[in-house]
Amino acid sequence: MSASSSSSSSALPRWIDLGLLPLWNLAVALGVAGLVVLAIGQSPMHALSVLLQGSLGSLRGLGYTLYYTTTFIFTGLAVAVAIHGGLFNIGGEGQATFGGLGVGLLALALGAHLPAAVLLPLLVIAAAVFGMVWALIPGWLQAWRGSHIVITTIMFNFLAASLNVYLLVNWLRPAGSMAVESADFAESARMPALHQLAALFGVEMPSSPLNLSLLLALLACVFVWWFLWKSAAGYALRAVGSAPRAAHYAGIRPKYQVLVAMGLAGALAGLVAVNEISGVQGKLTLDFVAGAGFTGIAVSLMGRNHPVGIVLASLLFGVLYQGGVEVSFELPGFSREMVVTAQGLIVLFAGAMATVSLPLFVKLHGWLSGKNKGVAKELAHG
Amino acid sequence: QAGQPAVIFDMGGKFDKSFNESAYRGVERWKKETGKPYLEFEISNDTQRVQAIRRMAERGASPIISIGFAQASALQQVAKDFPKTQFAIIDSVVNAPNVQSVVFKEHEGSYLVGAMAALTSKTGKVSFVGGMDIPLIRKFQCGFEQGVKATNPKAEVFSNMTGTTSSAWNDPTRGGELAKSQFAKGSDIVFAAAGGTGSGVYQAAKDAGKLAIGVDSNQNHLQPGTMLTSMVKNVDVAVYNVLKGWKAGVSVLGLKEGGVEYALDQHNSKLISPALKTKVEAIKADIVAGKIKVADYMADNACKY
Amino acid sequence: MDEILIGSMLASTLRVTTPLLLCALAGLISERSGVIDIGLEGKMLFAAFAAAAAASASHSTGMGLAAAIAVACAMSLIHGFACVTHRGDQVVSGVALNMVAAGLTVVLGIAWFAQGGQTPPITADVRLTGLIPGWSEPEAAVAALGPWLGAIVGHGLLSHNLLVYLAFFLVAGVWFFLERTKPGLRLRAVGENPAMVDAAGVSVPRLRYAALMLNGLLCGLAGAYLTLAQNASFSPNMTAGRGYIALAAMIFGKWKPLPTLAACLLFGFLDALAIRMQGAVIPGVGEVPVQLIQALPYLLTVILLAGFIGQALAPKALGRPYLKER
Amino acid sequence: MTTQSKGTVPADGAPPAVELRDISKRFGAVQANREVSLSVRAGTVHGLVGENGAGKSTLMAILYGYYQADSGSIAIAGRPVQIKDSQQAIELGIGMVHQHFMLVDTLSCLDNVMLGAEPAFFLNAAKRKVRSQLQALMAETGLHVHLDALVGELPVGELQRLEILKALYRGAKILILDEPTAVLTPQETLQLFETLRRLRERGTTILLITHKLKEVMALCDAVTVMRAGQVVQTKSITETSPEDLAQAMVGRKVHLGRPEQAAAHDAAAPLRLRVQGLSLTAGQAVPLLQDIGLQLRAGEIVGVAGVSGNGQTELLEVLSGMRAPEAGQLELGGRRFDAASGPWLEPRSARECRLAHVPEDRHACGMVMSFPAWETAVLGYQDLPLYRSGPLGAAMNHERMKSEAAAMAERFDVRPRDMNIGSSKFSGGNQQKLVLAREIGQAPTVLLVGQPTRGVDIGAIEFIHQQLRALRDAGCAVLVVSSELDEILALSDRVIVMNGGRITGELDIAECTETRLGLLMAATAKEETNAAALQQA
Ligand SMILES: Nc1ncnc2c1ncn2[C@@H]1O[C@H](COP(=O)(O)OP(=O)(O)OP(=O)(O)O)[C@@H](O)[C@H]1O
Ligand SMILES: Nc1ncnc2c1ncn2[C@@H]1O[C@H](COP(=O)(O)OP(=O)(O)OP(=O)(O)O)[C@@H](O)[C@H]1O
Ligand SMILES: [Mg+2]
Ligand SMILES: [Mg+2]
Repeated sequence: MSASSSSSSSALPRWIDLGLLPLWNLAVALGVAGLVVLAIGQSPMHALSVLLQGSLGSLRGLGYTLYYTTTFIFTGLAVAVAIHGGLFNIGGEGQATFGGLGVGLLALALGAHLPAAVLLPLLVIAAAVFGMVWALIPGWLQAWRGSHIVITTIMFNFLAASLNVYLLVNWLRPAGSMAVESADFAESARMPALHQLAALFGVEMPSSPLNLSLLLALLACVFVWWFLWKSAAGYALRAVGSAPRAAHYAGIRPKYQVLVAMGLAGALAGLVAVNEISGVQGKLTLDFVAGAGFTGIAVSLMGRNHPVGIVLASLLFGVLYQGGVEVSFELPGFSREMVVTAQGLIVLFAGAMATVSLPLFVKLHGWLSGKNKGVAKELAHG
Repeated sequence: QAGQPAVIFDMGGKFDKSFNESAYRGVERWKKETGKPYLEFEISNDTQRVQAIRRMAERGASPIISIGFAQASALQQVAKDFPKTQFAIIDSVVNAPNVQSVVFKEHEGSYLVGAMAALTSKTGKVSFVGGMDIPLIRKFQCGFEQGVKATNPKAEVFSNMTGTTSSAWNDPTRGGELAKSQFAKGSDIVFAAAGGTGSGVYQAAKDAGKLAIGVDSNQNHLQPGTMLTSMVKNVDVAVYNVLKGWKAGVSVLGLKEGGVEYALDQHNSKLISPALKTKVEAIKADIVAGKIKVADYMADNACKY
Repeated sequence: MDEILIGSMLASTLRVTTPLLLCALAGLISERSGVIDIGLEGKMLFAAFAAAAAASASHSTGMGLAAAIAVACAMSLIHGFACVTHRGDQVVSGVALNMVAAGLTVVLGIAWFAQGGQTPPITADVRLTGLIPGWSEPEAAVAALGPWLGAIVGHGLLSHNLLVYLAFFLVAGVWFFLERTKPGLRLRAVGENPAMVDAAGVSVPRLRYAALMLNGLLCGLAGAYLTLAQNASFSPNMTAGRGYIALAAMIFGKWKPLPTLAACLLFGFLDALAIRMQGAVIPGVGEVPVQLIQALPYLLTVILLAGFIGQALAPKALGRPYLKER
Repeated sequence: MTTQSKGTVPADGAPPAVELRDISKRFGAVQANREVSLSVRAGTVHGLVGENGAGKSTLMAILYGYYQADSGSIAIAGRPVQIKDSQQAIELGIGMVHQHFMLVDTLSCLDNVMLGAEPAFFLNAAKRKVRSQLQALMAETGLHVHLDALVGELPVGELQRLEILKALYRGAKILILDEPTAVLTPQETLQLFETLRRLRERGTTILLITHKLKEVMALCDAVTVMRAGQVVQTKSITETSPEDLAQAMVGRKVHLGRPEQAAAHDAAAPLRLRVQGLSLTAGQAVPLLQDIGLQLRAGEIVGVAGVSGNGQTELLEVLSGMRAPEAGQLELGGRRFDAASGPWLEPRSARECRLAHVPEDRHACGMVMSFPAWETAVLGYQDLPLYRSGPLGAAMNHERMKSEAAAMAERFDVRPRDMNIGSSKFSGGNQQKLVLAREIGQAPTVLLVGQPTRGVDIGAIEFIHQQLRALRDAGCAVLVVSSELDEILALSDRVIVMNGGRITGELDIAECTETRLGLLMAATAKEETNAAALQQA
C-alpha cells in the first residue's frame, strides 16, 4: 500500500486543479460539518466565526494555530517522503516520540553546561537522529528481511511508547513528583518562543507556544522540495518509488533507497520533538505527540504529498485544532468530541471526496476553453 | 462572565466514571445550590493545559480549578502571570500565593479497602489492576498491598498494569482480560485503579462471580452486588469546598479529614457483614489516630512497609 | 494449578483473537478486491457503539447485532462512494472514518444516554454468553471433566460464546468463498487486474462495493463482539488500536485467510502470555520492568516477521483507483 | 492521399457484420478518433493499419464497449446498437484480444478463461464444465494452452492463444485482435493465421490491427488505413500493395523489405564482450540459461533469434548486469567478472564499461512512466557529471537534462516533441525511440537491444533500423534480441539461435534463410517451453 494516487486531473489547468477545486471542497466540507453542528442545536455560522476568529482572528490564536501547523508540517513531510519512496510510513507517532527522547536526554545531560547557541542546534540534530534511527530499523527490516513496513512501523509506535513510559517513570522523573514528566530543561535548551524574541525587539506580543521551530519546519519543506525534485538522491528515490524495476535497470539500488526514504522520514518526524519538547513543554512528557503522527497521513495525502500542499493542509489542521479549542470554550455544550467529529468530516469531504465534484469542474472548464488543440494534433500524430 | 468559577478537567474527560467525574459532581452540586453558572474545559493534549488555564484567567474567571496532577506545571506557569486570580489544583501541590492545592492520602483509603479485601477473600488471594505504571497508581497499589498484608500476612496480591499508551485508561476489554487472568490464579477480589478500564474489570468480576473494588468515585452502583466497595476519593467535596471558600495553601485530605473513605451503600450493604464493618472501622480509627502508619509511595519512590 | 493456567491462557487467547480475526478478515476481503481499509478501527468502534446502544435500548441481542452490521456497512458504503465511485484517496478516507467514529460515538452517546459517552450496561440475558456458561469458570469445568480435560477443553475451548466459534468458522468460510466460488474468483481478479475484469464484462465498482459490504458485515460482528460478548457496555475509544493490529495481522497473513488466522492467534497468544508474565522475576536481574513485558508482543511480532515470514505480496491493484485509462 | 471509396466497401446483399458510422472520441486534449466510418463484411478478415497513436486501439475499444464514443453510431449485423459496456459487446458476440493482455497473472489459464462467464456458482463444477468445452475448442481450433498453469508463468505466445480462446469460449462471432503478432514468433504467427483462417471458414468475422503489412497481405480480405484518428482509405486486398498501404499510413514513401548489404564481417575487429559458461536457473531449478558462450566484436550486429521464452530475456538481463548468473565469466571493457568468485556485473558498472541496454519491457524497465519525458530521458545516466550541478554534484542539472532530452527528441523524431509530457502519454513507438535515443546518446561500445520495434509502426521501424546500423558502422558492437525473423534478417551480420536456454545454432547472415532459422528455433521449442511451464505450474 504505497503511493496511493492523488486525485489530479490532466484535463484541468493547475489553477483550478490546485486552487479552485480544493477551496470548493473545503466549502462543501464545512457545509456538511455545519449540518452536524445544526443537528446538535448550535448555530453553524456562529461556530464557524468563532472557529476562524479563534484561530486566525487574534495574534495569540494565530500563534497557537501556527504552532499546531508546525507539528503537522513535520509529520506530514515524514509521510510524504516515504510515499515518494513507495513506502507507507504509519510510524510517525513512534518516530516523533523517539525524537523526544533524543531531545530530552540531551537537554537534561547538557542543559546546564552549554549555551543555547550551541545546545539548540545539537537538540535539533538529536531529534532528527533519534527519529531517523527509529525509522531506519523498520526500513532495514523491509529492505533486507522483507518485513512489511506497515506492520513494523505500527509495532514500533507501541515500542516507543513503552520505552518512553519506562524511562520517564523510572529514570527521568524527578523524585517525589507525581507527574510523569522529566525535570524542567535549562533555559538554554528551550527553543525561543516568538513572543520572547519579539520582546527582545521591544515588540509586545501575546504569549503563545509558537516558536522558532516553525522556521525549522518551513526550512524542512524547502529542503524536502529540493531533495525530491532537484537533488540526484531524490531522483533515485522517486524512481524506486514509482518503478522499482526501472530503477534497478538504471543502476539504483532499491534497498538503499528504502533506507534513505525511511531515514529522512524518521528525521522529519523526530523534529516534532523540537517544537513540542524543546519549544513548548520544556520537559519530556508522556504523550506529547498526541496522534499528530496519524494526522500527518491525512495532511500529506490531502497536500498531494507535495511540500506546498502539506503546508496548506497543515495550516488547515492547525486552524481546525486551535479553532476547535476556541469553539469548545465559547459554545457551552460543544464538546471536544464534536470538534473531532467536525475535523473527521472535513478530512472526509475535503480530502477523501475531493474528486467528487471534479467532473463538474471539468465540464465547466470544457465549455470555457477550447485550447491545447496543438498538443492534440501532436499526440494524435505521435 | 467575570467572577465565574472555572473547572478544567484533564484528559480522562468529565465523564471518566471516576476522578474527573467526581470533580464534575462537585461543581454541579455547587451550581445547583447557588444557581450560579461556571465555565469548564476538557483537555485533549498537553499544550492545551496552559492554554485553557490562561484562557480562563483572561476571562476573569475565579477561582480556576485544575483537576489532576498533570496540570501542575501549567498552573505554576500561569498563576504567576495572574496574581489577582484565585487558582486551585487537585492532586498536586503548586507553591504560589494565589494557589490552593488539595492532595489526598490515596494510600490510606487504599490500605483500608486492602484490609477489607483481605478480610473478605476466601482464597487468600486478591489482585490489583492499574491503568498505567505511573507514580499515582503505584501509590494506590502500595497502600492496597499494605492493607492486605497487614491484615493477612499470608495473603497474596497479584498486580497488573493495563498499558503504556493513553488508551490504557480506556480499555475495558483489556481490563477484563487482566482480571480474568488474576481470577485464574485464584484471586477472588480485584481492586481497579484504571479509569475507564475499570468498568471492564468490574464486569469480569461479575461474570466470574468474584468481587471488585471501585475507585475515586463511589462505583458500587456499576455492578450492584459484586462491588465489595469503592475507595472513594472525595474530589467532589474538595472541589465544592474550594468553590465555597477558596483559601491559599495546601490542604491534605486523608481518612481523618474525610477526604478518602470506603463506600457503603445499598448496593454493597449485603456484602459488608456487621462483623466486617466493625473490623474495618477499627482499622480506620487506628489510621486516623496514627496507630497505623501507612507508607506513602511518593515519600521515597518505593513501597516500603 | 498450572493446567488451570494453561486453560485460562487458551481461553484468553481465543477471546482476544476473535475481534482481531473478524476485523482482519474484513480487511482481507476489502483489500483483496483492491480497496485499502485503514478504517477498520473506526468501523469496529462505531459498530461496538451501535450494538451496545441498540441492545440496551431494545433489550434484544438481534437488534444489537443488526445495528452494528448496519452501521459498519454504512461506513463501508461511504468509503466506497469516496474511493470506488469517485476514486478518492483510500487511506485518507479510512483515516477520516476513524476520526468521525472516534468523535461521533461519544457525541451521540452523551446526547442519548448522558453517561459521558458510555452506554448503559446491557442486561445479562441480552449478552452473548458461553455455550456452557458455567465453564467460563475453570473450577466448574474441572469439577465437571476432571483437571486437564476440564481446564483445557472445557474451560479453554468450550466455554466461549457463539461469535467466537463463528469467527473461526468464518476463516474457512472466507477461504471457501474466495477460492471456490464465482464471486470469490472475480473478487480476487479485481484486486489484481481490474482492467481485465472490466474487459471480461464484469463491473469493477459493483464487485468492490460487494466486497465492502462483506467487509462491513464482518466489522459489524467484530464491534458487536466487543460490547455484546466481551464487555456489557460501550465506552469511548474502547477499540484501543485493535483495528490497526488487525490490519497488521492481515498483512502478516499475506492477505490469505489461514495465515491471517495464524497471525491473529499469535497476537492473541502473545497478549495472553504477556498479561500472565507481568511481575515475573528473572533470577539475578530482578523483576522485569512491566513496560518491557507489555512491549513483548510487539517485539516478538517484529522478530518473527524479520526471522521467518518472507516478502508479503499485496494485491497488485491495491490502493489504485480504477479508471479506464492506461 | 487516396480518398477513393472512403468508408465502406461495396456492399453485397448481406448486411455488414460491423458498421461504424462517424465515430469520434477525444481524450482530454487528444482527438483519438475523428468521424471514423468503417464497415466489415461478415465472414471476412478486415485489416486495420496505421501509425502509433493513429487511433486503432481506441476505435476497437469503442466497438468493444470499453470506451464510449463521443458521437457516431454502431450497427452489428445491420442492427443499430448501443454498446455501453464490454458485457453488452460480449452478448452481441464481439470478442477482443487486447494489445496489452487482459489476464490475471496469479490465476490459472482456466480461471482466466471462465472469469466473467462462469457456468456455475461453485468453481469446481464450473471448472469441470469449462475444461471439457475448452478441450473441444482447442482440438477444433488447434489453439493449445496449459489450462492449469498460472498465467504469470507462461510465455507470451501461449498467452496470446489463451486470449483468443477466451474470446471464442464466450461465443465470439466478431473477433478483434489488437497487434496479436507483435509478440509472436514466425511459427506462432503462422499457426495463429491458420487458426484465424479456420475461424473465418466457421464464419467468424475478424478485425485485425497490425503494424506488419506482410500479414495484412497474407490474411486480410480488406484493409483500412488510419492516420491521426481519421480513416485515410479502405480497400479490398486485391486493389492494394504494401507500398501503397505504407504510403497511405505515413504519408510518404517508405523503404520496405531486405536492406542494403550487411557490413563486411571481419574476425580481426577488437573484441568488445565475451561470456563463457553462463548458466542461470529459476527458483524451482528450471534451467533458464545453460552454458551460454558468445562474443561481440566491434562493428557487428549479432541477432539473437528464438521463440520468446527460451532465455533471450534472461540473457539480456545477465549481460546488462540486472541479474547475476549462477556460473559464468564475462569480459567487458577490459574488466573480468566471474559469477563463481566475486560480484557479478551491476547495471551501474555496466554503464561505466560503456555498455548500453535497450530493455525488452520498456514499460516496466525502460522508463519511469510517472516521470516527465525529460526525466526519463536520463534514466540510467543520472550519475553522469553532465547531468549534475551544485556542490558535489548533489543536484540534478535540469536545464541540461531538458536540453539533452529535446536534442534526443529532435534527432530521433520523437512525437510529440514536448518533453514535459508524461512518459506514459507517448505511444510505444515513440517511447521506444526515446529509450533508444537515450542509450545511443552516450556513444556506447556495446549495445544490447531487446525487441527494438515491438508494437512500433513501419515508419518508426525503418528509422530505428537505420540508427542501429549507423551505430554499428561507428564501431559499436550490437546485440539484438528479436522475435521478428524479418528484423533479425534485416539487421544482423551474424545470427545466434536460442532454444530452451541453450545456443542451438550460430549462422553467418549469408547462410540464413527464414525457413532455416525457423527450423532451428522451432526444433522442439514447444516441448521445451511446455516442460518449463509444467514444472512451474
Ligand atoms: N487512455 C487514453 N487516455 C488519453 N488519451 C488516449 C488514451 N488512449 C489513447 N489516447 C490517445 O488517442 C490516440 C490514439 O490512441 P490508440 O491507442 O488508438 O493508438 P493506436 O493506433 O492503437 O497506436 P498503436 O499503434 O501504438 O497501438 C493516442 O495517440 C493518444 O494520444
Ligand atoms: N493515459 C494516457 N494519456 C494519454 N495518451 C495515452 C495514455 N495511455 C496511452 N496513451 C496513448 O495511447 C496510444 C496507444 O498507447 P499504447 O500503449 O497502445 O501505445 P503502443 O504503441 O500501442 O504501445 P505498445 O504497442 O508498445 O504497447 C499512444 O499513442 C499513447 O500516446
Ligand atoms: Mg494500440
Ligand atoms: Mg502498439
